[in-house]
Amino acid sequence: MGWNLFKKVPPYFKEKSGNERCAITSKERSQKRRLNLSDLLANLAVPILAIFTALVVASFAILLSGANPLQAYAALAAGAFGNLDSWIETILKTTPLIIAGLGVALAFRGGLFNIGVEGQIFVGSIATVLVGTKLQAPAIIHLPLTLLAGTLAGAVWAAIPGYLKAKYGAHEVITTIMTNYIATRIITWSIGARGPLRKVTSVVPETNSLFETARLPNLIADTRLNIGFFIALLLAVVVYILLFRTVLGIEIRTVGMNLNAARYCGIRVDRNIILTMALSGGLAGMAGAVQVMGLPPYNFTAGFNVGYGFDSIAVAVLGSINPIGVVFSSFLFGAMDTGARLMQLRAKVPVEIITILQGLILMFVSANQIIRSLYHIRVQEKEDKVNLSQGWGGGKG
Amino acid sequence: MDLNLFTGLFTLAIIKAAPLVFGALCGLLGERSGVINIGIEGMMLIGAFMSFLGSALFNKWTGGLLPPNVALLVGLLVGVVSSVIIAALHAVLSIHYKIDQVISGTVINLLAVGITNYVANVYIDPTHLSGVGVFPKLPIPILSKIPFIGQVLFSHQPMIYLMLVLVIFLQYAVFHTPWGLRMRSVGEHPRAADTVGINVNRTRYINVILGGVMAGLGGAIMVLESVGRFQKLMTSGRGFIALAALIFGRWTSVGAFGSALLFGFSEALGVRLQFGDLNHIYALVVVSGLAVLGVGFFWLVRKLIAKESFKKSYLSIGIVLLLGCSILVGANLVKFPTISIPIEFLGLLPYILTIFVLTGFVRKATGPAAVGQPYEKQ
Amino acid sequence: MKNNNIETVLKIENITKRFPGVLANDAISFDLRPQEIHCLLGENGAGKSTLMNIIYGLYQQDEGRILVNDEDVDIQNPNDALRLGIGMVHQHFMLIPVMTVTENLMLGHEKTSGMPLGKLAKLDRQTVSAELKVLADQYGLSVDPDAYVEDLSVGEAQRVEILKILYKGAEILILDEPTAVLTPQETDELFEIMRSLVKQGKSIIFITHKLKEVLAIADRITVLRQGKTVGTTTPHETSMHELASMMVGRDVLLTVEKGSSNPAEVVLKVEDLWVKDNRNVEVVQGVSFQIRAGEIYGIAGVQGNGQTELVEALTGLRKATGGMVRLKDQDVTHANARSLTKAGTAHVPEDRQKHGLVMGFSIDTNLILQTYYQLPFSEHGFIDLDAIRENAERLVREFDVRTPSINTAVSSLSGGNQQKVIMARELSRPIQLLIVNQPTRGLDVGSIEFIHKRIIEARDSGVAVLLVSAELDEILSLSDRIGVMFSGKIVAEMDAEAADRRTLGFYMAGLSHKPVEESREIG
Amino acid sequence: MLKKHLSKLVGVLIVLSVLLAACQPAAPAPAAPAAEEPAQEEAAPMEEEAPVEEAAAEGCAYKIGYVSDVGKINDQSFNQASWTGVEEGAKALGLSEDCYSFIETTDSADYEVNIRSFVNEGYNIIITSGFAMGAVTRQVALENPDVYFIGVGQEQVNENFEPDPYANVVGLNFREDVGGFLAGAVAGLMTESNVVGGVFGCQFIPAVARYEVGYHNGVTYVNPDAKVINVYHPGSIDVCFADATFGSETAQSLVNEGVDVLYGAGGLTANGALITACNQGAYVIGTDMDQFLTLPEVKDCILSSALKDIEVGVIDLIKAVDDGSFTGGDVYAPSSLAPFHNLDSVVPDDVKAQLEEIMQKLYAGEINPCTPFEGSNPNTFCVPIK
Repeated sequence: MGWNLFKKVPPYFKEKSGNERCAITSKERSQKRRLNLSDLLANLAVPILAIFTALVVASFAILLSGANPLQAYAALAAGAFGNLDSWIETILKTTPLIIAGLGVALAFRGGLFNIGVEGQIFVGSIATVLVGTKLQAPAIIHLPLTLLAGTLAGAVWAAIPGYLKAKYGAHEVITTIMTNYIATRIITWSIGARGPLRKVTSVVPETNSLFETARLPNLIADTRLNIGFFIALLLAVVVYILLFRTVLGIEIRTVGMNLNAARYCGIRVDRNIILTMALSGGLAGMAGAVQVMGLPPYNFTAGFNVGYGFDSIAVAVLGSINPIGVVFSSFLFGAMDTGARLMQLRAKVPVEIITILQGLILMFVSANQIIRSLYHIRVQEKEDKVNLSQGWGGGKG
Repeated sequence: MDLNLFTGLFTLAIIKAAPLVFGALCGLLGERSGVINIGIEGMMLIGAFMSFLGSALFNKWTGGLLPPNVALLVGLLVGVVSSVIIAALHAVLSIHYKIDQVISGTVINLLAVGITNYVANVYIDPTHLSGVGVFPKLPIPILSKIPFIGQVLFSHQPMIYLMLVLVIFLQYAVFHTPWGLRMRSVGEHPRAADTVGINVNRTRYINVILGGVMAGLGGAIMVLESVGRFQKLMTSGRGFIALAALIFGRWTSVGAFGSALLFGFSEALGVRLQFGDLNHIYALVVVSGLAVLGVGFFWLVRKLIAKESFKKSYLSIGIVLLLGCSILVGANLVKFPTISIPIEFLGLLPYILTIFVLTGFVRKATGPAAVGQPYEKQ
Repeated sequence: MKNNNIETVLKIENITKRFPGVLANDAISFDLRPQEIHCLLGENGAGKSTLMNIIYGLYQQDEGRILVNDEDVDIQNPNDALRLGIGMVHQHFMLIPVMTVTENLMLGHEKTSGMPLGKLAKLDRQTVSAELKVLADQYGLSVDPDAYVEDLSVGEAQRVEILKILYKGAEILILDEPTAVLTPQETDELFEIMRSLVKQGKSIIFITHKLKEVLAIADRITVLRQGKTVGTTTPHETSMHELASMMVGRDVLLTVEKGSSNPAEVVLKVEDLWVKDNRNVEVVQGVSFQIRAGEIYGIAGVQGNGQTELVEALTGLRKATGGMVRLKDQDVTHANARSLTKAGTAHVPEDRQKHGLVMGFSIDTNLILQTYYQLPFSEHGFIDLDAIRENAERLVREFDVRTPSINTAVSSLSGGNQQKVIMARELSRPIQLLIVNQPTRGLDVGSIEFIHKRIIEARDSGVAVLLVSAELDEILSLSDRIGVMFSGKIVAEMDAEAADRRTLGFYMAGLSHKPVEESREIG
Repeated sequence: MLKKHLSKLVGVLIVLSVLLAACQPAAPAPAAPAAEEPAQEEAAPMEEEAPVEEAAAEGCAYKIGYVSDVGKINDQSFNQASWTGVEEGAKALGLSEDCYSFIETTDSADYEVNIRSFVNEGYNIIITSGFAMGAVTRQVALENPDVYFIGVGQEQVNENFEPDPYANVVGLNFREDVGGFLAGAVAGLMTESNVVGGVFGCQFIPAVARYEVGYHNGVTYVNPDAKVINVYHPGSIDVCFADATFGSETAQSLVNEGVDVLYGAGGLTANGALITACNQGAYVIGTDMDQFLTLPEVKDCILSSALKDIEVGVIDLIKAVDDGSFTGGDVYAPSSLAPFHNLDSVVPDDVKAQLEEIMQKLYAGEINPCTPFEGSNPNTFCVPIK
């Protein structure tokens, strides 16, 4: 999917790929070892052209609304990168997408389809609020503790479907959908008038704000930009290392690729499934925590963090479930969501066009044969392909 | 516990289940032939949207001269056709281009949400386009007179009947006809199917597209039989619940219907308990009693189907059934305190129940073996 | 269809098929006469299967033509082939496990009861299963029509395959490596069936790489090598050695040279072991045996007599329900896979793709699947890529795995090389017990030789080896002692010298009532 | 063939985008200069001069911006009402299309950004809709004293609910409980089955809760032995206003329960209920705007609507900015009933008279429409009638 600009991305082929194909890829990789520029460009060409084509197609829809596509896109760009504030907003939108997207990607690597990110984000945010508002401590302790609370809560919440799958083979797609509903409903209640977390002095269904000590420090004074983005980038690297440079990573990917082989070489599959879900959920929870801890008014209100669940799935697949790819795709989505505001404001184009755009981009990037035939790009075998739909029907055993 | 209460509950349950069932059938057709579909939500949304647009515009252009039902039928047609088009996109992406079926499903969802909201914003809202109403109720002559059943099953709007018919028909078709046999063989072992001259990809195309029809109906029923106009995001997650219902129903149409009904019922209960004339605790106890009974029967049936020796399970089944009955009886003897449960929790029942049932009884729900794998001749 | 006054029922001329990078078939010609059994002999990768798939319409040839009953035909898909009376039994069964025999039989040619509903009419299972019974009796292929394929034994499944094509009216039967998974007895049965089929007017193309079988059954033999026809002959005109060299292109030693064993202390001691299978049936019933360091203990037996479960139990993949397993002096009856590996057990699994390898992973990763968690490959939970690369490069050289690079995914390797990767992984660490299950199934002669050599080397280095194989020749040529497993028990145990195909086959078929103890005393 | 065409089009687009890029700085984007010196932007994020010049430059006496609450501006409910108000107000000031615009909020985390992006774009009258944005609006207002803010449904109070007006912010507030009470009175007087119902959006949103409680009180006030069945959507914020299907299905079961007058308050969810109830032959009552006009499907069975004169309120306040009569603090717009329209003949005169009388009492404060009752929704934060 083109994002693999890194040395030695461990090879993932789709199974049953013909000899000659693999011959080619292995050659390519040995070139990539010597990270040469032309390959980089070739890798980037497809996604860039995909995005461009998506813009072209979407421009017809914009014409429908009677607006001028070029103005619209100009506004979109200005809205995302026009000035410092817009840059900041883009980054702020990107941050939770990266973290949650990493969660989804991690689960995919382990052969699990975590649709439960939405709920895990909610649970994470709430736990963050609890620790951040009920606990008093110096920042040095309080801040990491709060972050940890959100992460753990998300992890535990995700571990439940993981456990159910490992123990009973209950399919994670159903159970995570269920846990989503349960989480959102309970949390909605908890910030209602009679809810335990409701801020007493507020007509708004919201929680108290975190103590100063539990808030993420700002990077630039008088702006909303906090260190969350760096946490996200750090996490991307951490997840990359976890997956491709650690023992645990090998185990997760082995379970994700071939359950029987995993059992054969002595991996405790059940434990691994639960752990993978927990890690995935932990990331989701942290996404929620970073949002709560990073953005004023540093609390949780109804309608907060809505919709990241499914965006994170989109960015994960768009990033070819590669931690580094996720960073790029999240940034793309974040920029569009941010820019949309100004696009609507200046060009009077409804924000929904963004969703269409994102769909098209995802389509063209994944079905890149279309792009290749369209622009006559030499065919090159796609790398590290994991079958996201594996173990869908067959369960995992 | 009076019968009317349950008549009302089950009637509402059926109505609420209908879109889920159509959605699940969409998934069924796709996955039985080996194509995962997490784009059901999107397809239903498109179906709903276009069925409204179709009926409304038709009515507008014909100046409302023709009876509304004609417009509604036109709408139904348009809705189904457009959902089929989206389904075809899913098919092309996942079968021809062999892109991961989960991805292409995600694409479908994104596009559907985007397109419907967008057009609604730039066209429907500004023009105040008005709906044509809904299909009238058509109680079936004699059957609808039957006390409980008649009210619950046979006094509905037409598409509900269509749903019931489809459920039964597909159960038959998938498991007892050449068509179904071939479909399942493609979903289980495409190469084997190929060697006996079954065109794997054509089968998959056809099934995904038929799935599109189902999803289209699922979307249309929300517009043409309940709301009467399109409202943004009106599917609000039903496509995914449908998916759950499908897997929960172990990839059979009757099973999916059953589980969809479970969702419908508990949501109906959540609404019913807000009416205020019912003791929440009492109601929940009664329902859980029913649930236990249901589980007991489910278990019994499964034991009977699977020709295992079930000496020991007989006892436990008996106990479960007995437990269920005693709960029901007990519920009517005890006087419960009036505690009102927060409404957010009332709606939770189906989700908790699903998880419970999944862990307890469905165990490893295993679907078609080749689902999710694109087929390529070697 | 049957027609005696024609020369050939099937004739192919100069068939050429190219796959990107490979020339699979290079101007192959051969013909099939009425009521003849024509053997197609060749190594794996010689182009046999490709050729047959062309005849069966799964592929289209690039050049050349096919004649059926002297008429030029164009076979676009299996339906065309079936219409022309050509049916094929594939090497890997083309049956749908979750369906019944009857359903599998009618798939593609469904019978429906009345009602002009076309594809939506009701399936007529009764009639078909009745017809099935008739067919079965006619050719002596007994099988339960209502059984689910997943519950059938390999032999039964194969019968179903044959019935399937007969049911579809095949006159020309292509049997692709049908004996690969069969025992001598089953093979003999199959040959009987084939003969009776021929008697009743069918013609058969029989694909194999087993010379004995060829000589036993063939009317004529055509040998393929690297996509070319080497020549056609008859059993009378040729010998095993000639065939072998025709097939491999060089002289091959058909028996493995191995020195006599010098058994030392007992390494593996199995006492009265009981194991259940997935359907919760006791398929290993009180098995007892022991293996000494430096000897190879071979377990012969028809597939599905509990060998698989036995091995799984010994390797920690399945819980034993009773009995005891001792490795040296420690009780490992309930040990898990990981601890057994640590204790020095190596396992070459039966299904290399399902259990032995992660197809999507590269060679270097697959080579450390058993050891990735310990030095030198990882420390403090982090893996050392250099160590892994070095290890891979070394082993690829030692076990000469033919691959463009160590980063190649194993999915793109040939079966032989995949098996070499597994052997390399299992033998590259200090072990005291080596368990190999069907180590050479479906491999080319070269790889077979190589792997046999390695197994013997392991023995000579003082490792206790448990060899489970359905290939009698393999058992006979490798083992020092042999146990025969039948319906969950070891019904006989003897020294290799004392063993021969006949007696073993005898026990394997469960025909003997010789008490086990008695035969023990020989050992 | 098609390939050719597309690549042509692609080419054209490239050229155009290049051109556009070239003339980007010239484009009247206030962001542009900022983009050139981010440092300055950083130092003083909110420069009033720049925007004002901007406004002048574009020939807009004022630039009016509207930020919706989570939801859509065409929800045939309060978001839409506010927006219509903005449009009308702008027209009243004779502003051109380019001088007013809106942003739809999709995530409550964006409230502040949305408001600020108007400020940065040089808008000088900003309307924010929904109580949830109250705090943020006040905060941004404090930082931008030269920009006028109108907060729809936002009491100008501090943490402890004490009035705390800012000079440049006015809270346009409503007594939903009064509106609901009136709706209830209509329902209670018009029902024949003595069973009336209501379908509501999110129960944790004060405005919705007030409608519901007021409605309940209204019915029981005029018709003590009538049965009131009120149903909220149990879901979270992202669905409870948007689930028309739920509303519709609920309405069906309510009608089956014998409900013959149904009141709906809660965005699309309520709309679904109204339409269905109407199709099932029940009378319906709308909310926020005169839904006879906004929801054509119900025009033959809608008795009335509990009006919040958001439109009028917004228009007046915008005018106030123009004629300088704008003063910060709270404004309470009168709640009233929409005309009976098609059903005018159906409603008996004595009913109309009674309603008239009730209205007087309400305004006189003789009735408290927000009185809690057994099991009533606690989310109503009613302020005592002045």
